[in-house]
Amino acid sequence: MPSFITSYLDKNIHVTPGQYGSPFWALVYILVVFGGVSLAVVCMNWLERKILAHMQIRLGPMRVGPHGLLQPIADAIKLILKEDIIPEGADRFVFWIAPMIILLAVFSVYTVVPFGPTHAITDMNIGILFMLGVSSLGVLGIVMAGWASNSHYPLIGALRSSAQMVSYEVAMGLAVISAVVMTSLNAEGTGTLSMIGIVQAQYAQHVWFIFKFFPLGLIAFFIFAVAMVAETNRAPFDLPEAESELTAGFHTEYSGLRWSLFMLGEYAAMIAVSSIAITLWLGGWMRPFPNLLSGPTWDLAFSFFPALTFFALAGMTFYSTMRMPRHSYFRVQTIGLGAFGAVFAVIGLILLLPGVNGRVQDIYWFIFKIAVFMYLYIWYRGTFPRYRFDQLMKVGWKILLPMGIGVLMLTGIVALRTELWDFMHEALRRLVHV
Amino acid sequence: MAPITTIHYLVVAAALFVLGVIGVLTRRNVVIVLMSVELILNAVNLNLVAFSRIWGLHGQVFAIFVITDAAAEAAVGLGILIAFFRNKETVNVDEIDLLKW
Amino acid sequence: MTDSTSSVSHLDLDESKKTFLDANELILNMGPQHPATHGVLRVILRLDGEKVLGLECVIGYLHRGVEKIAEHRTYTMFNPYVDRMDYVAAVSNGLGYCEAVEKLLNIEAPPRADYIRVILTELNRLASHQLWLGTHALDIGAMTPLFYTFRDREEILKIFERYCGARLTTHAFRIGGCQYETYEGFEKDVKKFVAFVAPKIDEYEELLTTNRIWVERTKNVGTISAKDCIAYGVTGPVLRASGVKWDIRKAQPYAAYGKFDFEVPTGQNGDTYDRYLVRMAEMRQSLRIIQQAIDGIPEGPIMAKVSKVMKPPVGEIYHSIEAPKGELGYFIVSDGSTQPYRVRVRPPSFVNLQALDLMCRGQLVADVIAVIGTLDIVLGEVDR
Amino acid sequence: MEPVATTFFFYLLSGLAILSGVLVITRKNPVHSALALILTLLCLAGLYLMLYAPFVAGVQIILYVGGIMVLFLFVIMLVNLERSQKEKQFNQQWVPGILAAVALGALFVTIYIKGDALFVRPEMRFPEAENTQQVGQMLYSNYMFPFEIASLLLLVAIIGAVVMAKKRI
Repeated sequence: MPSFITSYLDKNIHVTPGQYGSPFWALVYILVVFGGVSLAVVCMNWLERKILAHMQIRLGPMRVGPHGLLQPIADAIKLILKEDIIPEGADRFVFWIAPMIILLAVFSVYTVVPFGPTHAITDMNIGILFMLGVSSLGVLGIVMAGWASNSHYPLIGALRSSAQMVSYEVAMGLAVISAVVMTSLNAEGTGTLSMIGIVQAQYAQHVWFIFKFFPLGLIAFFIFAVAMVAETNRAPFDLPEAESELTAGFHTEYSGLRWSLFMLGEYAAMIAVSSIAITLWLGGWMRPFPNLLSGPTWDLAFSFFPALTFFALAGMTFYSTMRMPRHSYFRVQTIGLGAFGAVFAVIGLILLLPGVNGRVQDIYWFIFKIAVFMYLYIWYRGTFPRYRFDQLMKVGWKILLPMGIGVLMLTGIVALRTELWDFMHEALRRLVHV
Repeated sequence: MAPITTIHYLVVAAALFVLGVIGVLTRRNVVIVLMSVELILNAVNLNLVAFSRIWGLHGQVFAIFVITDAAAEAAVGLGILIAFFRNKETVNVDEIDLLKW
Repeated sequence: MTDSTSSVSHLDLDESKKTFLDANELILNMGPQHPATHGVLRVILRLDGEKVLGLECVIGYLHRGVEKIAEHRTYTMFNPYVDRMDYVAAVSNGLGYCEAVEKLLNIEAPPRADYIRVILTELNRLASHQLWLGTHALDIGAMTPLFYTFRDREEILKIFERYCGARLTTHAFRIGGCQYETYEGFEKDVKKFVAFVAPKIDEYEELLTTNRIWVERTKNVGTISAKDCIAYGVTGPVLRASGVKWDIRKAQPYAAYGKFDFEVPTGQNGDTYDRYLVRMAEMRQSLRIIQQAIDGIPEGPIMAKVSKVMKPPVGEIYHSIEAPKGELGYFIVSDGSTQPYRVRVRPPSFVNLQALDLMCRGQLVADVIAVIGTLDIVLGEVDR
Repeated sequence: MEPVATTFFFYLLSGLAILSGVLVITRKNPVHSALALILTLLCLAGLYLMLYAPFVAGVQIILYVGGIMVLFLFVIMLVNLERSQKEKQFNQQWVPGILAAVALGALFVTIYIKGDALFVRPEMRFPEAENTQQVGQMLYSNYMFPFEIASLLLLVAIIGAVVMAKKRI
């Protein structure tokens, strides 16, 4: 094999392909990550509909494939085949490019998301700044979509949406900074903005930042968790898309493929902000208790989790297969469900292979944490009513922002308590001896 | 091709600066005039950052100050624009050349 | 409030072409095709930014001329038409009409029929309130209560279906009593339902009553004082939430209501939250009434002696009942023939909708939706 | 790690920046102008990255593109008049204006040619990985006073913008 492929596979390299400077492997990672995110969005689509349906005592999609498993594919085909309508009087170019900008902004974020110490496309030393900056570009796409539609509801939706995103970004940034301050509590005293560096700082300090300086880390995480729901325009902050008020907000006039791009962008953004939260506060790719329960025995024990998850999924699927009605009408569906179970089981078996199971650890825990966040998103949607716009702004500016400033100041004070103490001691001493 | 040196960046900055000046001097729409001012400020920023490659990091720090300044300028400028627009229903510079209205 | 679209012109719809900043006012047309106007209500909003300066309702998109139809039908033939007015509470509509004609004919329904009427009407009040709760919560953004309430409303509709064969437009009562004797197991079904639905009401309250977002969205929204309520003729839960203890079931008992022990829940502030609480309490009171009625239901005939051809004496009559949405009145003028000379319906939704303008002034656009939801209007009844 | 294809990216980014700069000052529709300006700003952020100034590039994206330009778009949407697009776009002194600007450009070029000894100087190498730390270090030591002044300026700007734009206070 040519050297530009093999050189990165050297055992001594512990950096991401972007840092190592291997365009080939960077491209491979880009394709894998982007494909994976798109696949995750498709799965999310099905899961959201099913979970929400079960919360609301419905069944959700049941017709296309066993338990509606093929519904996302059917939807995708429908959306691609649908006519792409551009309304009269719309600014065609801006209308056409707006969803692309949203997608571009969201997917750019994934260039620095660390799925593992080496499993990232690249690592920048301004990683978190880059993530915040690029994800804020999504506002542009929304504003453009709302303006280009040449219609009232999209325009109001876009104005609301951009106002909401801009105001929650402030609180979000303050929460992020307080986590960055925590990374500086090492021997050198210098923090880092790099995504991988932040996770490594948590490993070095033997604590997830959500538990650091309890309850400061928790409060910062809470601020971020609220702000990120608002950033992604999801319930209960889904005013820009409030059905009962603005029909569908900024994408009212969109249809077909372009509309599906908006949906793809929204779900990908949910995953992106969740991965920021995980990296900053929940230990990134680390498994639970990497320091406390360390050693080869524990490593081995935890290495079975990925396979066990897939076996559990396979078991659930097989159980449902058993419960399918025994009727010739359902034969294809039953076989299909069984096949799904078999696929899960085979993936589980592959994950048990000694070469594989060590390598997927980091990725597994990261995705597991993302899945928890995704479930929370669906849960919020099933539970909460929607805020009114002025209340939303009140929450952003009058509650989250002061909280963020307070947490940041307290974190700084606690982080520098010894220096502060020395300084005040010295000052007092001088004052007394003047 | 020749390696990229500081002077290349300076030429780009000068081109952007000239474009900004042309925009400020010729356009009637206040919004576009303000955007041209942003263009000028960015040209200056590029200059500062390019020089920071050879004279030390001070240029980058100064560029950050310029960005802060631009934010303040945009906020006040657009505020004035909205006040004008509400009273005169125009966004043309040559129609709002009086000190009172 | 106006029936005709001609008076809209003074709002000068050309202004809507201006941008937000040109004028201090923006005209926004909400409906008739809008997901939150509960049918085909068109509301023309005059806005200052997002603040409502005033609004005008344009109605009549669902007008079917029910009152005119009555003049060409016999008293019996007109009975099913009233079900189509407030199709959510069809049983109440039928009860009001039947009792009005009975009053005109000077006959009385037998006690067993009265009890059956009370049970079915209260069940229907529950169904109407459940539908209101679900759609109101959906308007405010909570998706889930809708499905919970529809699950429980289904049980009521099942009882209706078993009783008279129809689920929505039931045509359950006849002039002079009820056409059908209760089916076998009716009492068991109703008792089972009462036991089933009581904890479900707690479940709805658990989802919403103390939910911070729900409270913020509804407290001090669409406030209306008792004085204004009375001035506008607003009735039903909206009036009671403003603190006026007025319930026709208590004030002028009809059917068998005089025999039951129940309370009239009232609020203090007259805001959306109080209306919500009042309706929730009313659902519990309805259960109490149903329980008492099913325990004390007497044996006996279900139909009074009514001649096949009804010819009421010349005269006029006004009879009103407490429908789920407020006072539902029928004014019938008889010229001594088999057909009424004139029937006029006083629909609670129509009268309550008048107060929309007053309740929305100074509020935000999002509140208009909450207020339309809390008024609990049914456009079939508003337009008739 | 050594940068890849520096020359190519320099010409790509600077070409795009100048092209969209031309679009900014020539478009009739201010929204199109704003979008072109956003493209210019993003290209400049790319150039900052090539100049080993990642922090400035990040600030450029967050503040300029995510903040200032959204403000611009907001205001354009509020004051966008169909009428103004049909009017004359350039004012009466456009010929002297362009001449003056071109003269300014000529001045720049002359200075660059005459004084190239000033600008062609060996590049200092700063470790890229510590750029953020170094900028932060400077902001809070050498430039502490300007930093505070800047925050005061922002406060004044906030109050000023509110006073200007609010209908009734």
